[in-house]
Amino acid sequence: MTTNATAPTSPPGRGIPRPKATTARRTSVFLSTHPRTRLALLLSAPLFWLALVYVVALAALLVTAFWSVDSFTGQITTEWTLDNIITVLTGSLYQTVTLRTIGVALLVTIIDVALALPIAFYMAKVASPRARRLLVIAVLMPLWASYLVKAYAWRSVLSQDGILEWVLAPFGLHTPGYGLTATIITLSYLWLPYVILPIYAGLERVPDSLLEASADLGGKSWPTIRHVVLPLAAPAIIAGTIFSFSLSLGDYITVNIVGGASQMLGNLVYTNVGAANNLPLAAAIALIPIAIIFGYLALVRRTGALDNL
Amino acid sequence: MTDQQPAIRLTGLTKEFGAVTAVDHVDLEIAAGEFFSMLGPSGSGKTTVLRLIAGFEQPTSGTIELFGDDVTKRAPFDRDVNTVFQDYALFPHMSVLDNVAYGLRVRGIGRKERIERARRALASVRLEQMADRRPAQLSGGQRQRVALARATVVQPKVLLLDEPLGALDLKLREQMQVELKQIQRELGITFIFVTHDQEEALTLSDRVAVFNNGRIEQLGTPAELYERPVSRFVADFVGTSNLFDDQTSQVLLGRGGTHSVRPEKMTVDSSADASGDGVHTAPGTVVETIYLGSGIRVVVDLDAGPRVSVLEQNARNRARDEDRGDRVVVSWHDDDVVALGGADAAPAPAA
Amino acid sequence: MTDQQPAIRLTGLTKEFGAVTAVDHVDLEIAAGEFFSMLGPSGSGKTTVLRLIAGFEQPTSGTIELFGDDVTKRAPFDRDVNTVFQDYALFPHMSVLDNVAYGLRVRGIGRKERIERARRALASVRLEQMADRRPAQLSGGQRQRVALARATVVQPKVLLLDEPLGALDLKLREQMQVELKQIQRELGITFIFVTHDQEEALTLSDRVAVFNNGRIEQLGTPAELYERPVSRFVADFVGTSNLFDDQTSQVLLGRGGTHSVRPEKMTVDSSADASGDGVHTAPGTVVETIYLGSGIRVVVDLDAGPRVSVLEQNARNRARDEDRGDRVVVSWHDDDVVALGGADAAPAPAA
Amino acid sequence: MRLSRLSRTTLGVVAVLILVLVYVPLFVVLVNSFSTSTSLSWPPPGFTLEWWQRAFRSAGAMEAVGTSVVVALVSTAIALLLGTLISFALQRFDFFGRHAINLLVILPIALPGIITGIALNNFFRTIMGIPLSIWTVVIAHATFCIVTVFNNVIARLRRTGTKLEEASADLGAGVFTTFRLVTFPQLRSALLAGGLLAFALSFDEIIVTTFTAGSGVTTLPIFILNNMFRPSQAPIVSVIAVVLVIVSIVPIYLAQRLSGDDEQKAP
Amino acid sequence: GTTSGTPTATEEALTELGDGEGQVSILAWPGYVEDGTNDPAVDWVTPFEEETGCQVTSKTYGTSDEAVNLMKTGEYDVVAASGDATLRLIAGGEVQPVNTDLIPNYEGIYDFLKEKEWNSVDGQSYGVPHGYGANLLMYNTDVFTEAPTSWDVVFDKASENAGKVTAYDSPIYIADAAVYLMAHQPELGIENPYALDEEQFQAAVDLLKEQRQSIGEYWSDYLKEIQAFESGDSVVGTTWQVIQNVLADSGAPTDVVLPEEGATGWSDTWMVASDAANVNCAYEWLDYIASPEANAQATAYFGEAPSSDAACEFREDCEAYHAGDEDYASQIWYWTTPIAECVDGRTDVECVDYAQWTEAWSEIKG
Ligand SMILES: Nc1ncnc2c1ncn2[C@@H]1O[C@H](COP(=O)(O)OP(=O)(O)OP(=O)(O)O)[C@@H](O)[C@H]1O
Ligand SMILES: Nc1ncnc2c1ncn2[C@@H]1O[C@H](COP(=O)(O)OP(=O)(O)OP(=O)(O)O)[C@@H](O)[C@H]1O
Ligand SMILES: [Mg+2]
Ligand SMILES: [Mg+2]
Repeated sequence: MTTNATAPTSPPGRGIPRPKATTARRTSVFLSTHPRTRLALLLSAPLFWLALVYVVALAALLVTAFWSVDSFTGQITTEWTLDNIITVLTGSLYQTVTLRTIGVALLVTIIDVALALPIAFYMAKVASPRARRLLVIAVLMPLWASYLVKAYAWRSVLSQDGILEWVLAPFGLHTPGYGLTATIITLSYLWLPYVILPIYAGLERVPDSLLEASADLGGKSWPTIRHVVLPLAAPAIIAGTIFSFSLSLGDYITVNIVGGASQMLGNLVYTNVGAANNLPLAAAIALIPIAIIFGYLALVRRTGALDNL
Repeated sequence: MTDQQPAIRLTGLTKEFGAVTAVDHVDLEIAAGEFFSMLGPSGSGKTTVLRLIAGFEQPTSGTIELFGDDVTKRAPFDRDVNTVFQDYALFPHMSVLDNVAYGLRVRGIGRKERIERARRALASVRLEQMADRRPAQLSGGQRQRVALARATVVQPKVLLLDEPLGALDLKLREQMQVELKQIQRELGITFIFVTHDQEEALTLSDRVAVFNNGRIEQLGTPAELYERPVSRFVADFVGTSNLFDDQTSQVLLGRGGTHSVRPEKMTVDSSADASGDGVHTAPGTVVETIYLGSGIRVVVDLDAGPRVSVLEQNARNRARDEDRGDRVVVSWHDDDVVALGGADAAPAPAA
Repeated sequence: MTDQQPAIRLTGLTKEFGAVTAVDHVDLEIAAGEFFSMLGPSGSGKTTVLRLIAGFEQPTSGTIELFGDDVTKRAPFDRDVNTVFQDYALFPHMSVLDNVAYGLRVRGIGRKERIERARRALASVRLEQMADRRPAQLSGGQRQRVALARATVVQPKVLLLDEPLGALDLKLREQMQVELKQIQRELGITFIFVTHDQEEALTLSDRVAVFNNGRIEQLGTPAELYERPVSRFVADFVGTSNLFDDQTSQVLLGRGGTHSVRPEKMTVDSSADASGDGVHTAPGTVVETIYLGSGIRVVVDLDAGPRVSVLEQNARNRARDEDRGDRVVVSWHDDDVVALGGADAAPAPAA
Repeated sequence: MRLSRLSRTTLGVVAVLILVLVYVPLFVVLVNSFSTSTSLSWPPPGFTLEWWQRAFRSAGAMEAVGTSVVVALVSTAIALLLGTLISFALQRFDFFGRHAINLLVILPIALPGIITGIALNNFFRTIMGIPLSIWTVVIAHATFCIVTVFNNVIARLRRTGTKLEEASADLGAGVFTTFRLVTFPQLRSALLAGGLLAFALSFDEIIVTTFTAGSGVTTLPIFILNNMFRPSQAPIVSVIAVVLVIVSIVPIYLAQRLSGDDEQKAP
Repeated sequence: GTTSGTPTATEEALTELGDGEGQVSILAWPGYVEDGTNDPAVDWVTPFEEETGCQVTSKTYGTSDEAVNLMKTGEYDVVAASGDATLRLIAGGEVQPVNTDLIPNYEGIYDFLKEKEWNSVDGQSYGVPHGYGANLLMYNTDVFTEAPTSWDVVFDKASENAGKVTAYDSPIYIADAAVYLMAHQPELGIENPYALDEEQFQAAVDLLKEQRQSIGEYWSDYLKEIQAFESGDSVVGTTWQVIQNVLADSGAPTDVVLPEEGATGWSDTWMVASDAANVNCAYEWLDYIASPEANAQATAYFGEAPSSDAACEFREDCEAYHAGDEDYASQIWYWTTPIAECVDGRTDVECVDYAQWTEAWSEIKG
């Protein structure tokens, strides 16, 4: 190892040695003067992963939508056909179920945002730091009780002689029973924490001074919330809706548990891939949520919501 | 007319944050139309007083009156005072025009009228062309002016300004000072202006309150503060002072007590020929001369002890001949010696 | 010794960011041990020059030499220059001592030695007692000193300082200016100091470069810049100037061209009795008198046209008698009139 | 924000009400874990500790928890690595295709799980010809976990900027030393938060797991799903859920503490 | 496999066994392969492993369709398949013929389970029967004070309990409607509920679409049904015997009948994968699980009738499941995969195949 690797014309470092010219050091010099190499190194592994695993898989699925399946043996026939796409686009079953699914996903999203806003606002702007910490824990904890357990718990709650009926009966009200309403309630419940968290984070980023400025200019609580808080929290709210909307759009388990006889797009996909063994048709049906989500992402992209997930 | 009454009257105003007393029994009256400044080191409670007046904080005790009305318990949006925040707090999601129109909008003023009035307010700060931009697309000085327009468009009786120029460049700040003063004169609104820049406070204000540790240390016109500081703290904080402690005063002035002499009241000569009636002289050695452009600061170690700083104007007929190590005589007139009061706080803890 | 060579030599240094030319063919030599300042308005390219020297940016063209070595292509950690950042950039997760010892640590210096050296560096900025604190627990001035200790402990040949005092209070800034100058003198390191505060630049520097639009507009000692600005831009940016354009010069001075006169070179009298050889006089009306503490600024609208600002020192024997509306005579000596060069840029766009 | 006492109280009451709503079903789960009914019927017909005893003796449950922990840990680790790399690339560089990559990272979480599930299932089995195993689950989970790490890290990078790294380089530290001594400590709490979320996401994932788990790979959600088809197992599942919720307090609390400390550090 | 709709035996069955490979991988309904990890008391895998040295790994599936899919992965040696999956597995070439001579315990199995259309092709056995059961009619005794005798309570009279009727969630449920139509609309000429021509099929689908109006929920996992009957969310619908047993234990007011029209049902078959890597251990398992004790344990745990009288020796509840009751068994139409070539032997028409059943099922549910 050479210690006099420094340029000869440099004056001596007055007692502070120059760092040793190790391999790491040389690599370091190379990297820091070659930003493009640095970028390439950073990107290669994740891009390799995402492109290979995800993009290829997704593309293959989409291609499959143009194939068909032999009905008895279940083997895929790799001949191009638009049959599945046409079936999905024209079949009244698919139209009904798509509309129902979108309706459910929208309602779930609206309910979640409506519930998440006050609690997130309370956490971010009203609660003391201590209370805030406790609230975050309280919101996060239910995430760990398994999805299935919670769905079955709702099945129990919504039952004819469940806790809800028991609570409502004295008021002459009744549980909605199993069905779409129950599905909406349960899905809203399941995704609520995923909506609260980004909204909370977004609201926390709204500077207090803006709220004060609004009050200072004569804005009472509601105008302040409407004109200042909501617009500023919009990206975060949209980020939250991506969760609730997309998770609802693909769900088939909850609707199975509390949905009564209803089915959603997820069920159709699942039936076709799991039961009917018709991957091409399943892939064609899957195009519907993919198109919806892409549309939604394109719509919200410029709001900056994607940075808030 | 309510104008006869003080615009603001604070009585025994106190604010405690846990163990910290941020504001400590402040009594203060500010006349309508006055340009009033609060000056003081960091943490002395200036912002807190402003926030109490605006209503963002509730006082621990004491009352706040606005033109005779007790507003202590009122919400911020119920008070006829507006604030220009230090960081401007412009709404980033609104255009400049919408920012300015905001106060009118939440007051339920019709779209057409509020746009017109907002445009007029923007014109008064010479930003008509920027109406459609977002705050992020403006420079610091422009933002500051938008904040000003936003606060004045609702015609408050009192405008609170919390270091509105703190974030600006020196050059820009000087410009904005002139503009601020002009706007205040035109609108005739009471300005309460917070700053820690003594030069700014002196230049702009009708009266200045010097804060220290949550209390008002001295209240008066700029000249009063500068020429007759009541304490060592004020003498030191407002401008530069040469301070003589008890012992030094005995030697140099022939009497006890703490005294201060401003650098610009002293002169440096190569020999003691300038003595006259009431003139003190003291020999010393030049330690440093600093070129300031408009003047030259000569730092002299007096033989009698203290190091003093003398400010010589870089005027036409000055012969700049002092050099480091030169023997000189420093002289000043007894009239320019200020005796500092007994309430002698230690200099503000700094750095 | 290499000290004979310039510490820094910039040759044709240019840096473009897309369409913006931040630095435009800058040639500059800075001598070893010099206190060199770069002064200029916001966006004039000062920071970019500093970042080029430090190695955080690669120049579009031109070279950078350090004591004769071409370091243009070297990585930042391979250059013997250190930086004190504007916001200090202290490592928040390390104690003050670890911050200061960082440069020694990455050079592989043993634990004992580096702690000892770091302690000595901390002592030199009078912060021995703060060694175990986190940066967040320090005040602004203390942080600034830690940043200084951290940069100097590795004994760089050149220290770059990017507006190190910008974030500080006025009072604190004045204190820190004195300390900076002292440290520079003690260590004998070349300082390259960026500021937009002309007073700071004048006070501290051996030489100053005034930047405008990525170019050096003027280079010289503080006195040269102040007394003999080469352009309207410099005259305006460095200190306050009364500028006379061609036409006004004709009337007031009897010759054409652009001229400037410093306010402190002018005097205001109630009558024209001070005239003498080479003295210009002009009657006018007082518009405003501004009390500055150490002086008084009298703004006068001359009958001949321009508005001028006259600075009178608030000295012992001043009789302050001008009031708004008073008729006065302003006079100045012809020796104090500076003719501004042809390269007359418009005043820097501000606000 | 200074709200009137009334609005504060109303808001507080609403927040508490929502939280109560959130906890009612969990309370039902808790009660069920002590109920003598095997089918989660309400009101519980009797009290028993049998399920708790059986749950702790259930090797299958323990094994499933173990599998889930392994899957979640490994996929979190992969996600931490890839997510950090990609955040650096996107935050510190400006290049063509940045937005496309950003979208690509978000996609696995934004597209419904069943689509990711069948796409990966098809990919592994038909295209790659890899038999499904625990590692296919890990790959799938890591893919959709990247985004949580990515979001946390990129937000932190955006906030801290490059100043500290420049300071470190300025003081003579090379790229690797700078990462070890300066960048990584700055990222630690963001990595923790992102990692925790990734772990939780993977731990409770069922849909994608259904499609990518090989034979004999029983993660906890799969175990639960299977037990829903078995007689007399539902209450044991309740016990597991209750235990998980209680145990989860520890990491959540720690993460909160650590990120809280970070905030205090930033002036 | 072939692309035609006709299952053909393309391979020869094994003629003799070798040594065990030390492991075997099994795909089965939940509860068929219990190794004590869920409940130490429920374990018939460990004795097998000790006996044969074949280590078992197992995976469970939720529906027959899933089983078919999973078998395609080729990762399993043995599968327990219901009749609605077996033919598809055979046709797809996923399973091999089984030489029952190599399975000593095959002997004792009820004859009425052997060589049926769902476990044999052209007389060649493809597996060993496991357990069987009927899809019975369950009703709430508070609502039905008199036991119903016909499936009409879930079809023509379903609206009387609108919103509280339940049905099995699978395309194969269309056969239940066919069984009903067989009795009530003889003019359709349905001979076998799994061999429906276009017209017959449409009639069944229409019946189910009408029934859909009254359905509260479809069930596929039995926890769901137990809960629904216990709480009263469902009061009438198809069920399995084991569900009634659980409900009876908890004192719920329910009972079951085998209605006069007969019922669908299942008989599961243990089969060996065509490319089984561990074929010897697979045969070992087939023999072991057919042995009276293991068969008794497994069928009892799942809740179905065992495959032999000998197994009943190890069970106390054989009565309840009508085990060995040939009469009872004869009323059951065991699940069979509907294929284009009608399983009832008709050759003049093409029957509706399972893919269309699946599609129709989605449409029925809507
Ligand atoms: N919300 C608060 N909680 C606790 N202490 C506070 C709070 N606001 C202010 N303080 C304390 O009150 C004192 C006065 O603070 P204030 O902000 O009024 O000072 P200031 O004079 O405006 O200072 P600066 O020049 O730094 O703005 C300080 O000690 C500060 O730490
Ligand atoms: N990374 C960058 N990308 C694009 N433009 C840049 C970048 N850095 C600086 N610039 C531009 O280069 C010019 C010079 O900027 P620089 O920061 O050097 O100015 P400055 O003199 O330091 O100003 P200030 O006093 O505001 O710090 C400006 O127009 C600026 O917008
Ligand atoms: Mg303040
Ligand atoms: Mg700069």
